Amino acid sequence: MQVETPLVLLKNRHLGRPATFEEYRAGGGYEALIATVGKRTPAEVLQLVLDADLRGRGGAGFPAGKKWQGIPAGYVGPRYVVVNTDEMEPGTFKDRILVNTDPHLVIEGIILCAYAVQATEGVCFIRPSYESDAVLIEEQSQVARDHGLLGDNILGSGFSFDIHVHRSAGRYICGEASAQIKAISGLRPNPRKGGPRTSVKGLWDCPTIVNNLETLANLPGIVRNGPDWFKSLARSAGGSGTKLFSVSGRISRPGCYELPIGTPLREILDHAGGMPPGRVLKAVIPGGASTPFMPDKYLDLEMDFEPMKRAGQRFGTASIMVFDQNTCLVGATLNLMEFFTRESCGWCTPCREGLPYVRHLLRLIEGGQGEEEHIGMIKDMAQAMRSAYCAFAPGAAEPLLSLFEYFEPEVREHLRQKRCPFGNPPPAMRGKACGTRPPTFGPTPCPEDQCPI
Amino acid sequence: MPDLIIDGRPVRVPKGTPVIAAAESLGIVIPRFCWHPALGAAGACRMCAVMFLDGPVKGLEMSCMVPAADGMVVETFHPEAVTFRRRVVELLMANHPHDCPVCDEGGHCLLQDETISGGHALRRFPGRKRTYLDQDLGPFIQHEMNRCIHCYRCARFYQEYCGYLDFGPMQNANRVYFGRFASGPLESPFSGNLADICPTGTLTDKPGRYKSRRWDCQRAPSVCPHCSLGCATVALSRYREVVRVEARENPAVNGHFICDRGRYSFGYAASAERPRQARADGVPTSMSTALALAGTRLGGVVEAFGPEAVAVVGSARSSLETQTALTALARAGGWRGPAFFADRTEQQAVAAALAALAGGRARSLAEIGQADAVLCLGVSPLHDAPMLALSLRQAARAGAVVAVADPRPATLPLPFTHLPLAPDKLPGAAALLTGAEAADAAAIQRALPLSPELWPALERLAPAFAAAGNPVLVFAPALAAQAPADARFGLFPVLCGPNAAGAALVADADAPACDDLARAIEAGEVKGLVLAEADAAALSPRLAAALPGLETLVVLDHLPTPSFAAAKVFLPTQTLFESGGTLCNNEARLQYAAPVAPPGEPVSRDGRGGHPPRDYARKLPGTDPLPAAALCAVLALEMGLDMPALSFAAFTGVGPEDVAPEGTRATRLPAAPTAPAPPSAPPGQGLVVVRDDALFATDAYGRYAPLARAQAPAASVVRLHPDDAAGLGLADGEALTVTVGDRRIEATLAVSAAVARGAAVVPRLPGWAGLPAAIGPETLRRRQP
Amino acid sequence: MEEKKDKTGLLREVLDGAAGLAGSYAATLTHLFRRPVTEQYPEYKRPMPARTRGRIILTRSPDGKERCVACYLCSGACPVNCISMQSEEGPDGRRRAAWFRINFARCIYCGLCEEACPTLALQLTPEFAFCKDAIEDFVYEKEDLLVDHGGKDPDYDFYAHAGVAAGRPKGEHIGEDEPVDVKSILP
Amino acid sequence: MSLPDAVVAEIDGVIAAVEHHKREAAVDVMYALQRHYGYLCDEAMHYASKALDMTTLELESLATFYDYLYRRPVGRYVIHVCDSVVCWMFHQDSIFDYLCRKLGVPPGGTTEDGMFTVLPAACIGNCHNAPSMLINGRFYDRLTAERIDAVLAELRQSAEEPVRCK
Repeated sequence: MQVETPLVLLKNRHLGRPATFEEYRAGGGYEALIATVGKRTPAEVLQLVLDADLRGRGGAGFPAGKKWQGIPAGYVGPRYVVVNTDEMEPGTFKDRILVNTDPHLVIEGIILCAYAVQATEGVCFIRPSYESDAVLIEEQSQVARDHGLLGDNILGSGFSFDIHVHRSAGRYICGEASAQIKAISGLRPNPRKGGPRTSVKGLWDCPTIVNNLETLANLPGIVRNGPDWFKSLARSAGGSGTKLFSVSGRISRPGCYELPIGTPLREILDHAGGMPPGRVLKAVIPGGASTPFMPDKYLDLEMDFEPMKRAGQRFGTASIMVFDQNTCLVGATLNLMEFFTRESCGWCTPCREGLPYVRHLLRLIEGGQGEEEHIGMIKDMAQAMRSAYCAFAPGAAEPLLSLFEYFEPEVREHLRQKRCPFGNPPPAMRGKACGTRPPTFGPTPCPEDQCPI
Repeated sequence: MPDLIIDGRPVRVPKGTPVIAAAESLGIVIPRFCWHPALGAAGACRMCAVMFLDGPVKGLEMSCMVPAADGMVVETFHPEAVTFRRRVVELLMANHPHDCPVCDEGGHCLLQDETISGGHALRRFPGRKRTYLDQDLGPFIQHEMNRCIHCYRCARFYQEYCGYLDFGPMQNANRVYFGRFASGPLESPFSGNLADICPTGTLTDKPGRYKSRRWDCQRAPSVCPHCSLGCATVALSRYREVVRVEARENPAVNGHFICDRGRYSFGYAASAERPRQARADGVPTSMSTALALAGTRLGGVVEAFGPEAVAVVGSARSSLETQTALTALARAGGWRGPAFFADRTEQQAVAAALAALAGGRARSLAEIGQADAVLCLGVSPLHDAPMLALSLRQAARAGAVVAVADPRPATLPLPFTHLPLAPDKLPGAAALLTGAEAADAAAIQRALPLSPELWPALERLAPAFAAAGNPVLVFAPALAAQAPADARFGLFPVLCGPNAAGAALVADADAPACDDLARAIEAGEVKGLVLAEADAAALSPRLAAALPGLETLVVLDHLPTPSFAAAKVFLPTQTLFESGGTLCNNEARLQYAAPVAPPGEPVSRDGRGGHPPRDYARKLPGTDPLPAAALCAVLALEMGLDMPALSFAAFTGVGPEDVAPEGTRATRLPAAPTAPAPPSAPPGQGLVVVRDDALFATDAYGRYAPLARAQAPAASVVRLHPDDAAGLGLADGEALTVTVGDRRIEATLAVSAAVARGAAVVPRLPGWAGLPAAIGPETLRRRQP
Repeated sequence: MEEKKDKTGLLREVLDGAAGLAGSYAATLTHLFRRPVTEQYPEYKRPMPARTRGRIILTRSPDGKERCVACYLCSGACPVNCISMQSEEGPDGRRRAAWFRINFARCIYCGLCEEACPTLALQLTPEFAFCKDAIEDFVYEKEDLLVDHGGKDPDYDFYAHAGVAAGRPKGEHIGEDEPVDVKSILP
Repeated sequence: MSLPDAVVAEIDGVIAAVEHHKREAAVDVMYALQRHYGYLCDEAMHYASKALDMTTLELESLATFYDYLYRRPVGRYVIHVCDSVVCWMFHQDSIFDYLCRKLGVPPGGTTEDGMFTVLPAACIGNCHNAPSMLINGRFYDRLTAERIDAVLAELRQSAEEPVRCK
C-alpha cells in the first residue's frame, strides 16, 4: 500500500546527478533566504525554528532552536556553524544522498542557520569516504557565492558568512560535537564533557553551533512555509517534519526514503519493497549502530523520537538495518562490537578496555568456544559500559544489551551447539584473516544460497 | 559554600570543589587514577564512581567530574558503585602484565593499592594481554608501556600543565600509546615529575631504577637547595645513600611538582669525590687533630696580629643554623665577618629585595600562578628558578600576560614577550610597565630609543600591565630599586642561592663582603680565614686570588671545591641530608629540611667481594663529618672562646620551633636600606658580561653531582647579538678563546637576536668567574686552528 | 553382712590389682616386640616432608638462570629482618640481586619469605641441622644460598610470564599478544 | 629530497586559507604530503611539523589516530573494504578474503608490485549497495567475485593518478 508522501528534502531528485542551482532556484529555492536576510531579524528566524520544533537529525534529537539559544546573549566576536557530515554510523547514508540530490538546499539551510545565530563562518566537516560530496559542496558553494548568496555582504544586507570544507581523516568519534570541534582544531578528537557547552565555547573557544546536515536542510522549508506547515508534515502527535530513512540490509529495495516523521516501521519497509522472497523479518536496528535491536513485535511503532523512547527504543539517525531469519544476530552484534572497539578514541576505561573485552567473549561465543559464564561477563561489562565518558560506549552497549534482552535463546544456542547455528565460521582474528580461514569458507561454497561471490 | 553529605557525614567545601576532593577533606579517599589535584578531572579512568542519592545529580557518577553542590547525598560504598569500580579494575588488569616483582613502582603503586583493596585477585577474562614496545626517554624516565592503564595523567601533565609537546598519546582505541615521536630524551625540564604522577610503573625514575623499595627507604621532608625557591621535596635514602628525591606537596610554594634540577642533583652527598676526612696541611688526619690544629693556628694568628686578623666567610648555600653559628663564632672571637656575599652591593641588593617584601607584598609561587600580569625583570625563569616557569605557565593558561625583560635569550613553555635589553636598560623598561598609567608610545620611544624592534611589544604590554588587578614583578636583587611603589604589584625576588635570604637576614648591615676581606688580606690586615661551606673561587675571584697571602686557611665543607684543595686545615661537614637545617627562600619563607641519611660512606662503596662487609664491630667509614654549626662550637671551645648561644630567631623573628611544615615567613626583614644603584652602562667600551645558568650543574651543588654534571652541555657557549658579533667580526658557531685573567677558556659563539644588544652572555661556571664587568675584542678572540 | 561385703570388696581389689598388673606387663610385652621408635640420629637422618621449613635456598628457573629478581618482598615479609639484599640490572637486562644475605642466626624458619616470593626463587628446604662454631658463619651470602636446581617448582619461569623485555622480546611471553604497532595502517 | 614546488605551493595554500588557525590545516597538509610521498614517512612528518608549527609528536598523535592517514607504505590504490554490519550481512568477509587471496596479501598488506593495499574499513556510508568498497574516493557497489576481478583489472590498466583524498 504505497501512499503519496510529501517530498521536502528530496523533491529535486534527479537520477544520477545532483540538482543544479537553476533547478533548485526554479523550485522556489533561496526564496527563504532572500526573504530573510536583512528583512527578518535573526530572533524571528530562531523563533520560527523553535515553533517548528525542529529536532536534530544526527541521532540525539536535541531541539535545534534550543541549541542555538545557548549562545550567550551579547557575545561579541566570531561565531561558528559546524555542519556535521561525518555520518559514520554504520547503516547511515542519508546525508550523502541528500548532498548528492540537492546541494543548494543544504547550502541555503546552512546560511539560514548562520543568519539565525549571526555566525560568520561555517565549517562543513566531511568524512574521507564522502570526498565527492566535499568537492560538490565546494563547487556549489562557489556557485552560491557567485550569485551573491554567500560570502561577504550577502544580498547587500551587510550580513557576511562563508563556508569552507574541513576534510576529516576518518574516525567515528569525530561525529560527536565536541570531538568534531577538536578535530577541526587539529587536536586529538577526544570528546569533551563538563565545562561550557559548544554553543558557549566551541571552535577556537568561540560560540559554535554543531548541527547535522539534514537538520539544517529542513530550514529553507520551515522559513518559507512556516512552522505549522512543518509540523503538519509529521504523522505522530508531537512530531514535526519529514525524515530521511536509510533502509538497508535484507530488504527488497534498500535506499534512502523521505517519509513523514512518525511513519510506522511496517510502512517504511513497505516503501522499501518489503522483505525479499523467502525472507522473514527477525529484527531491525532502527537508528544506526548505537541503537538497540528492535524485534518484529514493534513493527507498528511510530518512528519518532518520543514514541520510540517510550517503548524503550531509540530513533537515532533513522537508519534502518533489516535482519532476516537467516542472519545470526550474535554475529551481527559481534560485527558491531568490532566496529566500536576499533573506532573508540581510547579515552575512558569502559570504552577502551570494555569493548575489546566483550568483543573477545562474543568472538568465543560465535566461534563455538563460549561458556555459560561468558554471558554473565558480557552483561556485567555492558552495564559498566553505560557509565562511560561520552555516549560512545553506552551506544555500543545498546545493541549488546538488547541482544540478550530479546535474543538470549539464540546466544545460548551457540553455546549448546558449540558453533554458530547459522553456519557462520569462527570469527577470524583481525590481521590474521587471510589464509587462516577454513577452506570451506572462502569464495565458494558459501554458507548461504545468495552469497554474492 | 555548598553543604553536602558524604557517607552520612556532612561537609562544607568551597564552591567548585569536586566531590572527590570534598570527600578527601573528610578523610574518605575515593579510588582514583586519572584525577590529580593539580591536573583536575579527566573522567578517563572511571575509577572514582560513587552513587549520588539525592541532590542536583542523581545516579552513578564520577566524583571527580561533579562539583559539590548543596543538598547532595553521596554514598561511596553503594553496592552499585562498588560493583562498577570492581569492573573497572577488572578491565584495567585484563591487560596489565605480570611483572610487579621487577617493577620499580611496586610498593608505592596506586594500581596495586586499588586492585588489592578492591579485592580483585583472580583473572576471569580468557583473552591475551596487549603488549607495547618501549622507547628510550632519556636519562631520567624509564618507559614500560605494558604497565600503562591509560589514565592520561602523564600527557595532561606534560602537555597541558607544563606546556611541552614532545610526549603524548598516539593511536586510538585500545592501542593508545604514550610516548615520543621517536626515542630520545624528554625536552621538558619537569619530566621527572612523570615518575611521581604516573599511578603505575609505566614511567619510573631511571636513576633510581632497581635500587630499592619504598618501604626500605628512610624518608624525610626536605627542601631543595638548588635554587632560591626552596621547593619542598622528600629525600629517600637507603644504605647511607640518598637514592631518590621526590616532590613534596607544599601548596604555598611548589604545589605538587619540582624541576629536574632539584630532583636529579642530589648525587653530591654520596659522591666518591666528597671529602669526608679532616686534613691538616693536605694530609688526612683525625677530626680532633684537625680541630686542635685549627684552634692553634687561628689562636696563633690572633696572638700575633689581634682578633681583627681573623675573618669568617660563609655562603648562601649554608643552612640558617650554620650561618648563625658562624656569626656567633665571629662575634665570640671578635673576628671580621662573617661575609656571605661577593661584594657589598650584592649584600645591599639582597637586603633591599627582602625589605621590599614588607607590608604583605611578597608573593609565593602559588600566587604567581594566579597573577594576571607578570614581569620578569633581569630573571630568566627557566634557568634562574625553574619552578617559576611552571607557575608562570599556570598564570598564562588562566590568561595572564607574561613579559621577560632580560638580556639573555629566554625560552618558556608559554606565550610570553621577551624584551632582550642590556642590564642598564632594564630599569627604564620596568618603569614603562610598572607605572600606574599605561605608558604611551612616545614615552616608550623616549625610554628605549635604540630598540625600535621592541616598541610594538611594549605598546601592547603597557596597557595590559596598567589594567592588571593582580600583577607581579619578578626581579633580580640588583634591580630591587625598581620595585614599584604601586601596591598593586606583588613582588617576587629571585636570589642567587638556596639560603641567600637567610644570609642577608643574618649578616650585619656593615659586615664586610668577600671583596673587602680580599682587600684586607692583600693589605696584610687579615692573616687567618675560616671558609665555611663557601667556595672562594665561585664567590669572589678576588678573594680566591688572595688566599695564598693568608697564614692559615680553615675550610669547613662537604664539596670538593678548589678552596678545599687550598685549605691548610680542612674540617668535613655534613650535608643537608645528614644534619638537616633551616633554609630561607626568596620570599623570606623559612623551611626546615629534616635529616634523612645517616652519615657515612654509602654501603655500595663499603665492602668487598660484591657484598657489604660482615665486620659489625668496626667504626663505619666516612662518619667523621659533623654539622658545620657543631664544628663552629667545638672550634670555639678549642680556642677557649665564649661562643654565645645564638638562634636564628634573633635574625628572622621566627624560631626553629615556629617553622610550620609549609614554611613560615620571616617576620623580621631588613629595614629598608639604601637601595643599590641600578645597573649602569659599564665605563668605556665593551659588552656587559651577563651570566647565564643552565638547567643542570651550574648551581653550587649540581656541579658536584655526577648525574647532573653528565647533563651539562659539553661545550661552553658565548652568546651575542648579531650586531655585536658583526662589530667584533665574529660569526655564528665560531670557535672562541676567552681570556679570563691569565687563563684561556675555549668556547663557541652563538649569535641570536634574542640576546640584548651590548651584552655578552657567558655560562655561570666557576671558571668564568674572573671576567671583568665588560669585555671587548681583546677578551673574545677567534680561536686559531 | 558387713564382713561379707568387706570380703567381696577385698577380693575385688586384689583382682583389680592383678588385672592392672597384667595390663602393664602386657603393654611392656607388646612394646618388647614392636619396632623401635628411636632413630640413631645423626647416623640415620630421617627423611623429612618436602614442605618442612628448614634452611633457605635460592633456586634457578628451567633455563638455569637465577630466579631471584631481588624484589625485596621476602625481606619485607621477614618478621625478624634477617634478609637483606641489593637489586641491580644484570647484563641480560634482568633484575637480580647484586648481593643477597640471610642471617640464619636470626631466622625463625617461619616461611613467610617463601610465601612472599613471587618468582618461587626463595624456598625453604627440609635441611634443618646446620650447626656452626661461630655465629658469623650463619650469615649466608648469595653464593651460599644459590643452588643449581628449581627446588619444589622446577617448571616455573617468571620471565616467561613477566611481560618485560629481558631476554625474551615483548609479545612472546605466555598469554601475550604481539606488540601493538603504533604506526599501523589497520583501522 | 626536496619537495616539488607544486606540493610546497599546495601546502602553503592550505595553510594560508586558515591563516589564523594554522592547526586546522594539519590534516589537509598531511593529506597533501601523503599524496606526494605515497604515505606519511618521517620526512613528511618533519616537513609538516615545520610548516604547521606543531611538534612531530602532535602530528603523529593525529596521523596515527585517523584511519585515512597512513604511517606505513601503502600501494598506489588503497582498497577500503567496508566491514560494517550491513556489508557483513552480505558476506563482506568472503569478499575480503577473496581480495586478499586474489592479491596474495594479508589484511593491511601491499601487493609486491606496489599497486594495491587491502584494508578493512569502518562503514563507508554505502549500505544500500552492500557489500561495497572504496578505492580512490570512489565506491564500488554490490561486489561479486567477477566485479572485483573486473575492478582490479581496470585499475591495473588505468593510467589515472590515484586520488586518495583530495
